[in-house]
Amino acid sequence: MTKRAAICAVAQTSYERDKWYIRHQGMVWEVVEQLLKSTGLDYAEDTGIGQIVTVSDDLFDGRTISDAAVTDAVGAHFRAEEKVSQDGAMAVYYALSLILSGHTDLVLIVGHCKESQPGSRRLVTHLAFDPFFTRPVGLDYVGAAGLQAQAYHAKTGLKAEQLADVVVRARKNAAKNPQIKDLPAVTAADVLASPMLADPIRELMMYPVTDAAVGMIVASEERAKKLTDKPVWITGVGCCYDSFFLGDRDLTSNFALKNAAKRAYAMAGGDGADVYELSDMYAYQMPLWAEGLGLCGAGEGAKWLAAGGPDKKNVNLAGGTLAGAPMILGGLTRVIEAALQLRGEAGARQVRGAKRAVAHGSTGPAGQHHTVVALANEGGR
Amino acid sequence: MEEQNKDRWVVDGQLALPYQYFAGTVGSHFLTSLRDRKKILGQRCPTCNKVFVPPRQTCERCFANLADAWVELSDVGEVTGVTVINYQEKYLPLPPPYALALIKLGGADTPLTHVVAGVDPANVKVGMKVKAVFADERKGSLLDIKYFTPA
Amino acid sequence: MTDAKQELITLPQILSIPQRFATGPIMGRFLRELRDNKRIMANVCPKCGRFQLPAREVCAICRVPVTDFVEVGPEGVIQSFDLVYYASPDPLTGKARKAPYTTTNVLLDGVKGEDTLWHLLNETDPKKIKRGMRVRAVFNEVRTGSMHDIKYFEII
Amino acid sequence: MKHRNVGIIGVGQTVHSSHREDVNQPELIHEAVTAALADAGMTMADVDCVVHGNMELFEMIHQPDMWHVIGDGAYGKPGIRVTTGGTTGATLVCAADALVASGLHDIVLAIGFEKLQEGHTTGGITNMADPLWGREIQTGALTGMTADAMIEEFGEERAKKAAMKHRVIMDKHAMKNPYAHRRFGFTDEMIPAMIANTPPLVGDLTIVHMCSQSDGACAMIFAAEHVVKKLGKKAAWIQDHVTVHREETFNLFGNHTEVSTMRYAATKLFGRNGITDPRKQIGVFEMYDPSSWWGLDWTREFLLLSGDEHLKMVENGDIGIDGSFPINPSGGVVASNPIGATAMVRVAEAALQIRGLAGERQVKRDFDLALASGFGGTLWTVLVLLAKNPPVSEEAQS
Repeated sequence: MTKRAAICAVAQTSYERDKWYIRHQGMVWEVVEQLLKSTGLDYAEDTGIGQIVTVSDDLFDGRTISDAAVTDAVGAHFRAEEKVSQDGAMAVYYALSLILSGHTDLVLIVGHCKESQPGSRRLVTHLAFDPFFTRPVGLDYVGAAGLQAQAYHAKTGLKAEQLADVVVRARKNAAKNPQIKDLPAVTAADVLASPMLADPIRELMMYPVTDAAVGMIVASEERAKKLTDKPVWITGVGCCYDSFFLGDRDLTSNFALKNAAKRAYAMAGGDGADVYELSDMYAYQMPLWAEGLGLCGAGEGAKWLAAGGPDKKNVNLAGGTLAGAPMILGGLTRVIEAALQLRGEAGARQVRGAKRAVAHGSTGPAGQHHTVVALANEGGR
Repeated sequence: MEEQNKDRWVVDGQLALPYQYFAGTVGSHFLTSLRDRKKILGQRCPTCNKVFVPPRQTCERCFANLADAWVELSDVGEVTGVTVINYQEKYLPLPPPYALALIKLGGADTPLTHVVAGVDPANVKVGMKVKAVFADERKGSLLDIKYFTPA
Repeated sequence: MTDAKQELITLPQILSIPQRFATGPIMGRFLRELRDNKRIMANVCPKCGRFQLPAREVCAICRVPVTDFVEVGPEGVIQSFDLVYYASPDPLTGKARKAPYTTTNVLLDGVKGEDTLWHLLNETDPKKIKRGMRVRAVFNEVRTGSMHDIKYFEII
Repeated sequence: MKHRNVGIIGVGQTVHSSHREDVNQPELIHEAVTAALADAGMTMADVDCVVHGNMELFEMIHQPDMWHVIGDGAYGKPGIRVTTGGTTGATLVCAADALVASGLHDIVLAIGFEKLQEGHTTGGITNMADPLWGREIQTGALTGMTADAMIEEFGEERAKKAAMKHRVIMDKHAMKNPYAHRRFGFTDEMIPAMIANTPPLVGDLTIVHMCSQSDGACAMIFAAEHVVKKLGKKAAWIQDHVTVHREETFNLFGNHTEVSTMRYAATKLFGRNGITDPRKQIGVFEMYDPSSWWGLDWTREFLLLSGDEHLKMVENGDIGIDGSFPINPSGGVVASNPIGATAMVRVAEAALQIRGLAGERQVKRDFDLALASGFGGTLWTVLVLLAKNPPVSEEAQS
């Protein structure tokens, strides 16, 4: 009987501003090919890959049933494939349930998105709002984030200069992540001079448009042992919804993230971790989500930044989502980076002896839905 | 990769389809009240004892039916949150920059997200008193309130 | 009071999102051959030999990349067809297409396997169309590297 | 071996209709959610995870589960959104099954819905085609190719009569289903006129053959075995399910040696559940029949038949509610089709049959197994087997 499941292999394309030279199928195949090579798996009827969980989005892909386009590339011809239509961290949540249920002992996860394809990311997220009571006033995820950021600054005394440092740090760390391309270093002055998008969020305080595909193999304990000598156990998962209308929410309470973290930590038997990968789509979300994950007290994000919290707690050592990841894959890329740390494969950004990690993703306006995934390697069990 | 570029390019296109949304009975009552009576309505949830706006048929927390729980709200309110929109998109209600604000109307417990105009957006601050400015020609839309302006 | 006579508000609109559709190297080669050389190039799976039309990055059966191209057609056989009477919108324009029109799956000469090329047939009289009929691709003079480089297939 | 058993103990549906201007999307969903909770004798407080799905381009609402928290009760709860085209509803059942069987959750509420009047159904489906090849010429899910193939195999007169009789039987079933969208009161005597006079959509696929476009929602409550026992509820148990997708294109459609995903799924599911004679061992089948032609053709595929056995089943009325092998007592998809909910309605209706709660459309004779199928994508299949009694599970054994 399967009690646990582990990430056995991970793969990523490069993260670029505009992969004009390739389409979704090619990006996805690049990831699948890496995973097949590193695990030796195939698609044989009963022993090979038979259960695939994809992550993509009809509006970003401009295509109905966006997973149908990549069926061939993920190898789902006459196999099972299901698409998670939220932040990709929920694909890890779902894969864990598929394995623990006994329905399968092996899941291939592949997520793809080209944010450079739709004319405007903001237009896509504008369409997440309802036609009568939010779209008319022009709401989109950037506007919602602006309202959240303003509330957070007011509550915690967070300074723009502190967020400039968050951006500078993200890009410095990203330089140690070979997968991140064409992301120039910036100075705090550059950040503070970049055009204002939705006060107080400036352009450089927002994650850049990014094209990428990522994936992983998740397997039951029994199979994981045959697929890798560095299994990364999924020890806890949690997620939670908050309200939709921004006025129904306390935008700085972390209501949904605290619930998601509580559930994941309860399952994992504790919240301590050597590495944290949180999905910061905007600089202000780094300290805000840190509060929600329990890295510091409620309302103490600004103090935590000032005290060098991110480096003390090994937060986003590869640049985080702020260094560029497609919105819908933010959490999945964080899980992958956390897995690389726990496999000792994080190169220049490796935390020696890292045993346990926490990864996080969020979906919806101003973090309406959050997912938390707790991971541990053999040493961390 | 140069020599292969002749096999790779990008085709400019679009995804365009016809849609027709329904506000529903409850939503329509809110919108026709704006249009016909220039009245902004909230709904009081009997169990949560909170007045919500914008309208919804049920309370998401206790499932109480709010379809007939209308209360009239003041068209004057207080800014409880604000951001200045400074980017261009075809769906914006006003030319940027303008203030997008959370506005707690008199009688409501939850702020309505709407726009503030008739003032330098940088001066729109939390706590500012604002008043609804109704459009002359109203069509049964949230933009029958053209914008809010300092009261 | 929300009385039963409440006027119900509706909001009709065409919603459109601009898109930048990348060809990628495989579909790009297929479309360029139509544009530059009026050639229909299938790509062929190195493992099972299956011909794919249009060319696709991966063979769905063998799960291997497919990079070899072979010219096929321009003639072939109607494998199946659809005589469309219902005018529905083309999502690339948001406007309804003129009906009737006929689409057909053509098994092109030279194709090994059963993959067909899906395109228009310039015949809408059901009595004049039969599965198995021979057809030929008619190329447009002005070609841009798109499906319209072939105007339609015509019955020979 | 399944870790723990999952029982369906609550089903809720809206009355599927073509004009629900009276509600917005969360309100439509809320109707099905409250009905499912009532059937299960529960409140939203009992639910510890919400599963949501639809095909978002039918309404062009990005990540609609965010807005729908207003109606689906997900506030403050875990929740996931899973979609797979027309099969979405059945995929949601598979997702809910995994979430409960895994032990991550004890009581899961799954919701499928669509408000097709708010968009353009055929345009939305056409948009699944490759933008660089086919999107300009596809016409949604409308095709006459299956009709052509059946006319070629069985002759025009027999094929057309069998397809129209299938439509009439479905309508007779829909007449007994208060949730059905289309109820016309067709009779066998009307078949010749229906064949002669119904306007064509594509080839020999006519308007009356094709599924309707409905506004509708379906919600189901899934509970772990110990919860079902504690509540003393009569459940439909999830015995097994299989999902079979197909490659990106339709190019092989119509005339090819490739086995259909319907036949492949049935072979696999029946094989690993000891079903050697499906028409004897299974009591009722709710099949996702997007058109009468496909409903007729896939009867042969799903029941692993050959020759004209499937035609005879229709011609002899075997698929009637009182026939030897009832198919779609609910009236099926030609009668009601809110796409994001449609495949879930198949499983919901099969569950109602197992629990003996299908009212006027209840299959009379006793049976232990019910089958439900979902269709979507490029001829994908999700096949779900429900049982009257809980199958063997690890938890039950330990």
